[in-house]
Amino acid sequence: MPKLPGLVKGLGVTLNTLVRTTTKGSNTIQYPHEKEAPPIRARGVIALREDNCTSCMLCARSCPDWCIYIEGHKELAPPRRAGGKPRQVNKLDRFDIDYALCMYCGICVEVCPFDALFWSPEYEYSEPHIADLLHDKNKLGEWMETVPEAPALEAGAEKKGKK
Amino acid sequence: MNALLAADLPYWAQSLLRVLGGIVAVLLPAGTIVYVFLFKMMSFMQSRLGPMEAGPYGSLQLVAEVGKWLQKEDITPERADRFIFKIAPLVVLASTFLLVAVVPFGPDAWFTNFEAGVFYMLAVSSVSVLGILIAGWASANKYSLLGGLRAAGQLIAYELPMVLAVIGVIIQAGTMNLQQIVVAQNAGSIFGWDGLGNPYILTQFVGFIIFMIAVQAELTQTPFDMPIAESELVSGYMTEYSGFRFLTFFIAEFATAGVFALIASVLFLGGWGIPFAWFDWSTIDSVDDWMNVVGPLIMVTKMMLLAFIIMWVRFSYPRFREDQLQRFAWKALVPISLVNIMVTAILKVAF
Amino acid sequence: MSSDAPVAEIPGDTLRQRIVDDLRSHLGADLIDSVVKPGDDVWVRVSASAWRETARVLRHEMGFDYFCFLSAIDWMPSPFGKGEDDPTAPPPERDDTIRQGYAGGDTRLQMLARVTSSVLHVGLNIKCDVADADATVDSWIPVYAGANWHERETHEMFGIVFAGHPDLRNMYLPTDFEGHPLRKDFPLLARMVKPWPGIVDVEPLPGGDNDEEGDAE
Amino acid sequence: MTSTESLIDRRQMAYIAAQASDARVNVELETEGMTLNIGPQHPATHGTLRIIARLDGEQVVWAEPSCGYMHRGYEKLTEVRTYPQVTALINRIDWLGSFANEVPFILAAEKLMEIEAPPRAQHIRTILFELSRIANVSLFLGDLGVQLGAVTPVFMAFRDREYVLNLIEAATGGRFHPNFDRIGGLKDDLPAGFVDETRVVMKKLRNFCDEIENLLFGNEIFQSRTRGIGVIPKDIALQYGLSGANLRASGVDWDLRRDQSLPMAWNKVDWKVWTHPDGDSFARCWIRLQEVRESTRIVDQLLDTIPSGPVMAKVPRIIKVPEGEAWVSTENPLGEMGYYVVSKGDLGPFRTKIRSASFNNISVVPWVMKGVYVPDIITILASLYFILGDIDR
Repeated sequence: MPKLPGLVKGLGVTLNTLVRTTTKGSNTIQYPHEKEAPPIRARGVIALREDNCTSCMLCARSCPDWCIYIEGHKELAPPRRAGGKPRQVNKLDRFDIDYALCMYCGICVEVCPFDALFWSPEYEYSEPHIADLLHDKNKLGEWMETVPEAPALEAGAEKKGKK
Repeated sequence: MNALLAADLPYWAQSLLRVLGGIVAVLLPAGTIVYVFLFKMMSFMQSRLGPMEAGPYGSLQLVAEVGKWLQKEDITPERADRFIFKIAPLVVLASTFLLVAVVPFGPDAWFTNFEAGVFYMLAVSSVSVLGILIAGWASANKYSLLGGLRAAGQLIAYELPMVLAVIGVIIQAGTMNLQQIVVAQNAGSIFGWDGLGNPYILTQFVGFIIFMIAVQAELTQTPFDMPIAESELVSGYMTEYSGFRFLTFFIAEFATAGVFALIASVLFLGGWGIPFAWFDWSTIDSVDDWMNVVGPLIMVTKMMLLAFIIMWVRFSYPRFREDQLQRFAWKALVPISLVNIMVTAILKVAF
Repeated sequence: MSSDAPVAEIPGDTLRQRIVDDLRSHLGADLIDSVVKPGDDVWVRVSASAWRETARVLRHEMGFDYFCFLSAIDWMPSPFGKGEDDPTAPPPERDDTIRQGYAGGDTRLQMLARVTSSVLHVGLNIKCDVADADATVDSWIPVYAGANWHERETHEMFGIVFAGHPDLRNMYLPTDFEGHPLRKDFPLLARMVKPWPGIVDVEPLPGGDNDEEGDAE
Repeated sequence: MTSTESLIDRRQMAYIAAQASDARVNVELETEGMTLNIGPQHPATHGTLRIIARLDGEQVVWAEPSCGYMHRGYEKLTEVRTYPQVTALINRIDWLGSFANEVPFILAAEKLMEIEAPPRAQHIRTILFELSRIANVSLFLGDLGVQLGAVTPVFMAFRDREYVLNLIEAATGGRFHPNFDRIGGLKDDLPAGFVDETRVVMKKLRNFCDEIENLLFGNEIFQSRTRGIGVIPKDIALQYGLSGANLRASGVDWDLRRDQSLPMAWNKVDWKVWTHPDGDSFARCWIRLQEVRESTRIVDQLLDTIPSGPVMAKVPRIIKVPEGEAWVSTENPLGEMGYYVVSKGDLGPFRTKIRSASFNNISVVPWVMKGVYVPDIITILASLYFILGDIDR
């Protein structure tokens, strides 16, 4: 078979794509009308489970961008067992993540020893004003609804009880 | 139609009709080409859908775009040559309107019908070079200047092959009147067989290819888009234009594509006509009046076909370098078209 | 056009030791110190006066034709730490003794360069002391033309002058920039403009009695 | 100057003369030159690189890149960060193949700590490394078309690169900045279904390579634009420290994946190192096309042989790296990327020298751009392939 000139082959490629897009549909989706589901592990936004947080400051200290602000105070809580002493617990006053600074590295989620921070694949939270990207603890708590279960692992993986 | 355009109407009404017709004949193909090819075909060739929001399937996108451009500020660079800078896009657009004036759309549907039609067509098509050159110069921008100079060099280099390619057609038709060329193609026959008439794309195939290459260069479409060359010269001579003036350039670009496709269909594909043998017509006077309505439709079909090829090539190829283009024009196209003329002339005399 | 030639052997420690010996035979006493870390890499330290000569020997006599990088190290510990100090508290005590790394050294600033042999596929880290007073060393451009940009970068970042460099303009920083950012005494402003959020600690229980009771776990 | 120097000079002069002879019809026609600033904001510099070119007509008399419009000072930033924080940071150096940036740094730290990742982690690292190479270089192949005036290839590249990015995102959680590599292994294991999905995607990528080859590389216009343009001879390439495809296009048979022993899985599979003798723009582009194909082969083979086991070695929770110095470089999508890590036994590195590939690759530009035409500037820049973050760091 004689070699086709590259110019003709190139035309063939584009025509081929034209036909394929016409018959099989395009590779793009029309964003606001239809949405792609991000994978489970996608690092979209950080959710906070406030009950678990002991304001230990680990996340704020390990954040490379210094974008987590925590304030807390100590408080007396009713004893666990009847007749025991009242416990002293750390109560969270402020937990802010500044998403204008955050670089989505996930170190805070990893270092959290009490399972208070989670990744959610949610991504639609852009704001007209940059100051609104500072999410306070209520807003971070709302993201908890969108946190999915961790995915199953590929064959051969060592099972671990870690989150 | 015949009655409408004939002398029944006063002169001013005839003129008005022609002007309106001209505007439609320029803007309608331009809009169609932009939507069908630039927006949709290009997107589909790239596995995407293109504009989908404005109107059904994005069909009103062009209207939205025009609206956007009209709103934009009309910026003139501080050091630009203001007057020339401002008229440059109009000069380019004027060339398009002058071109469409000689294109026949039907046996009686024409704007002007004069003997040296081909000659006129080739002459006014180079007016756009002037516009581009002064746009490049007046912008006071190095990229624009380079783009303008490239455009001038390129358009001049490709005028010649275009002229030479058309000479073959002129020899074969024996006339420079575009209307007569259409008739000659449809009334003609290839070695006595007149089932298809004699569209010159068959007998003048080499000429057709050269003409289309030259058109591609004349329109500064890829692979000959060095004057605009987005990745090198930002936008070439159009860099400094914004708003309405950029829109004018844009319309001119695609309107000229449409008009050149029309002209190519007149010269090589038999224009508005269908082979006369089908209806036992012999001359232009015996053509039925309904061809004045069907003719333009046939023309538009052929135009879209040619515009498809122009755009298809545009979306598939990378661009040449300026010196390669010049070499290609002078060392390949000009000699080939000269040989083509010679062969055509010999055959013409022989048969 | 892919290569089917036998793959060169992955360099071993004997080869590395041989390279050091070879270099010593060329440079003599100008090769001050050398470290061969088994299974890892080679470091040599040469005297500042032999800096260009080392490059010449390596490239023309020993076949180290591939220029990898050239830079410098400031061995002084940063006086600012990680920028995580409490601005209200007195600055903490910091160890400010200068300890050089492999192959030793006497000065705070040291040149660091690496060249590789494209045939043997073995690399060599070269160090050289840079005097604190006039931080000047010879340029490598006559030997490795590619050192040009690296020396410009080192010049602006460390303030080391390269004698014989044709064009020591700033590579990255504005022309009128003052200071040499990669020197340790140049503060990192991003860590100075606001206090570390980690300084704040949980407020104690009102009443200050948290030492006495309620610490039940 | 030495004799080599003058030899290079002569070769360079001959090269300039060959290119100049086309344009200089008559010495008398020579005019005063013009200085053209290409960039910092220019479509061809994809980023903010600025090329100052002195032109004589359309011909370049000299050209010099001016960098620094995106300098972020990573070497300084690493000095105030802990090792995990540095990993998150250096993702951003070559943002198209970001996982590949993490690997040499992590390997250097592991070398200092004298630990090694478990085999499964090494395997998955290699897979993700090659995936990020594909993600990076496939965009190059598309972008190449745009630089040369063809609009369609870049959309094909974006289309098929998307599959790879989806894979990386599914495994690591980040499309561009995975931050998945940890000292001692990986953050997590692969999610279920990753292997099957990757096999499908690799097929698509090979198909993409064929399409690009037909659409672009086979095109006569493309060939006339790239063949013989920007020739870099072997000794110049080595002297300037060009690496990766740029070096192999000049005929140097050197690939760090093959030619050094790293705790990665490349030496466990069968693949080829491609070289090209020409050293011109076409050779560089062609090598990259072949490398994408090789990468798909590597990934395919690795998928078959992932060992089971843990993905994380035993490391302390708070990582302190013992005192020492280490240099590790790997064959990244852009070329040799290496980290010279100096540790003082602290939570973070004392000094990190980041040897990025593009910095060296672009430093040859003043040499190679003498006597070329303005469009060739774009061709050469495109074929040398730089990522601005990789130049400026």
